Amino acid sequence: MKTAVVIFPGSNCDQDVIHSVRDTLGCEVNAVWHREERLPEGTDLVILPGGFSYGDYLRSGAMAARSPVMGAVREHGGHGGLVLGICNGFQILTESRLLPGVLLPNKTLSFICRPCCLSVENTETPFTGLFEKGQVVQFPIAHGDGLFFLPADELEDLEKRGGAVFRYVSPGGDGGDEWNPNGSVNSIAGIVNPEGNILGLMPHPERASEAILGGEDGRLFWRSVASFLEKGGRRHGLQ
Amino acid sequence: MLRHVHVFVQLKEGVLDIQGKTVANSLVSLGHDSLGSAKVGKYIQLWIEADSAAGARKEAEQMCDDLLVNPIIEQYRIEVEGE
Amino acid sequence: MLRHVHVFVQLKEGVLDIQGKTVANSLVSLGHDSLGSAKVGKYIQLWIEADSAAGARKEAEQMCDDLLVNPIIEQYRIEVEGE
Amino acid sequence: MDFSKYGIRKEEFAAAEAALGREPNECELRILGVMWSEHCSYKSTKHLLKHFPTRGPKVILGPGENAGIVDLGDGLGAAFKAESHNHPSAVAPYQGAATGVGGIIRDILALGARPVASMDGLFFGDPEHPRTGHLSAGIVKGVGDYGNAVGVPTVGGKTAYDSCYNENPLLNAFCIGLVELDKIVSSQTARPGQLVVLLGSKTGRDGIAGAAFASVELSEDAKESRPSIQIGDPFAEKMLIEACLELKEKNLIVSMQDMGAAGITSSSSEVAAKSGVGMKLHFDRVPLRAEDMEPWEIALSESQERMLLIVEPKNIDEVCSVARKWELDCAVIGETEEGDDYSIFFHGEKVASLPATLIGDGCPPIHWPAEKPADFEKRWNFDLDGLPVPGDWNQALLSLLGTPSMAPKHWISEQYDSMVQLNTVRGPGHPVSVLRVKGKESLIALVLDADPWKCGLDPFSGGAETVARTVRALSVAGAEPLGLTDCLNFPSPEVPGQYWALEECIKGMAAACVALGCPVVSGNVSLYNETKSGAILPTPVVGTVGLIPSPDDYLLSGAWEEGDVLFFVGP
Ligand SMILES: Nc1ncnc2c1ncn2[C@@H]1O[C@H](COP(=O)(O)OP(=O)(O)O)[C@@H](O)[C@H]1O
Repeated sequence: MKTAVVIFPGSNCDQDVIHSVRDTLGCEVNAVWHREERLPEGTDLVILPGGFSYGDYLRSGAMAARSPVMGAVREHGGHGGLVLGICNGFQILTESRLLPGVLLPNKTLSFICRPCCLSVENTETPFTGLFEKGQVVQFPIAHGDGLFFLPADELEDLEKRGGAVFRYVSPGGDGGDEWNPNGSVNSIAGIVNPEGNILGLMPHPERASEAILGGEDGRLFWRSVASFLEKGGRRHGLQ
Repeated sequence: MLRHVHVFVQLKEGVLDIQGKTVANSLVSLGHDSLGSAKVGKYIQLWIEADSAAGARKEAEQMCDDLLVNPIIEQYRIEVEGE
Repeated sequence: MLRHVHVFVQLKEGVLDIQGKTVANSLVSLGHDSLGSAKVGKYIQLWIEADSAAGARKEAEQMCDDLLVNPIIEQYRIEVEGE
Repeated sequence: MDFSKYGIRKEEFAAAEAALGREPNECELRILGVMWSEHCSYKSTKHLLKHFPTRGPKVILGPGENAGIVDLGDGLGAAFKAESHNHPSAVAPYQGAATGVGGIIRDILALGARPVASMDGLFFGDPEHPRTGHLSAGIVKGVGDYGNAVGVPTVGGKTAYDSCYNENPLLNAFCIGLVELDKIVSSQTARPGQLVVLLGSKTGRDGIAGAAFASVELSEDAKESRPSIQIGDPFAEKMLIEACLELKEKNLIVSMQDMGAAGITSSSSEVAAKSGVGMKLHFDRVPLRAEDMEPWEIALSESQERMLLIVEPKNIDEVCSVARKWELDCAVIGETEEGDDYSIFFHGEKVASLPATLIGDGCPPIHWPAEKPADFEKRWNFDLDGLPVPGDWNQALLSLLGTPSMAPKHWISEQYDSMVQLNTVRGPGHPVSVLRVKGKESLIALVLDADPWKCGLDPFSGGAETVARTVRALSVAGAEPLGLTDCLNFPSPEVPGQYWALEECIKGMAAACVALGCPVVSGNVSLYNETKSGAILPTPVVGTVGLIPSPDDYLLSGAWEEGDVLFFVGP
């Protein structure tokens, strides 16, 4: 599998993601500067990493969503190629309308960095195939604008189609406001588009991929993608 | 001629305004009981080179659509000086 | 009577406007060459219970001093509807 | 000539006049006024700092550069330093703290090191005091917003509360970076015939004379007298970090210096003096943000997110193209030459001409009188027996643990990204913070600590204890201490009892450093931390760095199991 990690001015988890994917899968990972208008030939997965692109000024992700490279990302996703946005990358995906909704300031109005428990709600995506439905995993969050918001009617659509892939829960898998760190609607931590090939999530799987850093649940996430592609999840398009 | 354009951005009705709520709570707890509610938005000023005020308005609208405003949650109002 | 008060907060002259600078660069790179410069501030709306518009203004000024505005770097302007 | 309005004392004016053979002009006086302020010149403490041991088998670079460097083995070094930003944080907590973090990161960057972790020392007033909530919230948010956005994890720190900090909170920022020992960039290697380059943000009227401001007591009207405050732009800083490291990798920099207090003048004259070259600067070429700036304003502006580079003329185009990639301004503002003359030109006129060495080293030192306070030993007379015996010891312990100084600091540390860069093995909330170094076996252990109360009661023992505590914390975690940095936060040295406490504290710290084999590799002094309502306690803050040979040697605190045997070790 071939991965491209886009670097925007102000990205700061780009090297982390590159390290984590390489370390887990040993696959080829290319860094792509935001001014590029093309992705490397044969890219299977594009990752928009976390950070503070353009300082999060105006609205987080707003300016990065208008970068030249996003045309290529849109095209890649439009043909069924895999796109993953983590944290600021998720914000960029909503700002570019590749995913619905918006990420508003946390309900605490402050930045929150801490490990969080998530339940995997949909295992039918290219990113979650190796998890069990309802499995509780621990990925850390680190964001100021992570409150996922969607108008009520669209939210219903999203839920109906299984678009909510990750939800904040207790270590035992229970829902409830006290386990929802940022106030996201329906405790949503990550969503996928109707076609299933574009995923955005606020928590950081790359920060949970090594035992020495406190957890390895994230490795299953990377392996899921690799296994999807190996099992004939088409290189440049879904079935 | 460089024209001064004011853009007022506010959250749409129905969008969670946590900042507004928090500001209102803080003000009330500081003793401002007369406050009913508060809303927090953005005030963007643009200086645009344009022949006419109408031209500046059009350009500003374009900028709002291109970048300044997220229509999913926000709405805006524009004032052009001298219009 | 509940009065609608608009507060426009902007950075003082000479204070570095990191948002305005970045927004302006971004707009220009999106092709808006006519843009001279941009400034980003806050637009706060308050609904205040007051007998008169002047009373609402006074109360709003107090709220600005107490919480809404950081006088070291910001300045503000108030408009009261019906004043 | 009324030199006092420039913050210059009589002896200092005389020294300048003698060195120049003429009266300094106004621009020169303004420059000297700031460069010879306590904050920049260390005129009251330079001789005291000589007590510190600064050499050791692991010390690659001791005090004198932008930060110290210790040897991690395998050709890798750790550059680290702590710096205070107390006065700005007292007046504008959010911006003061943010720019404090930005400043220390640039200190580390100046050595060519990639900043990998930060810690912060926070000293707030009585939690019940009306201003404490506002000040502490602003400072914490400032530290977090800046560090989070630039992508340097804040992995630990120290927070204490005492009414002595009510009006004068302290913000000390610590940063550590990694650098290959054969790629360290120095501020002392400029040669004649090279270009002086300004990289980063435009120069505005921010924080002019901020260094001088940090060298006096905070006055009532500090708010009004405050010149336009410095605003931190972490986005620009992130670009600056990447640009500088790319320039270093490409071998395009001869010498580098961060721009902190006293801006262009401080950084450029320091490079000139330490390298032994002269310098001609052309202020018309400085990219400006404000109109009609006077040359002295350009000289002393503390606009953030700027670096000074010395570049070979043949490399300048490539340097500019790296700057463009990272969307930064880059301007050649002068050149180096033979000699010691540091001159500034503006609109074709020479507006200042001073020996570079005079600016940095010419300020006559001040030896303030020291006097042990008469009631000193009396302060120790504490009648333990007079204390009421708690009825419920459990309750007493719980309420003690609930006091803000002792309670867990999650509300602070969770506002900081402590994990970015994927090196944090142990983050905030542990006695020491631990980082791994990718591709290496060994771990880095860090700790930041202070004990102002003990220093107030007995500055010598308190100073020694502060150092010992950090070293002890490292040993207990299985780390060998490599070196330490310190921030000496004290009140005015002009009060004999306070100066005495400063001197004793330093001597105590030095004694512990010698005894424990842990040298001082960098540090910072912040004096005049007092207001009308009183002086702060002597508050030396120490940040110590150690090495754990391998993950197996790391002793995790609290990893106990039922049946384990407890030992008490010590006198
Ligand atoms: N308390 C101290 N202990 C040891 N070294 C110190 C101390 N204070 C200052 N120094 C050293 O003096 C030099 C100048 O310090 P400082 O002015 O704080 O640096 P900068 O110019 O980067 O702000 C540095 O090399 C610093 O390490």
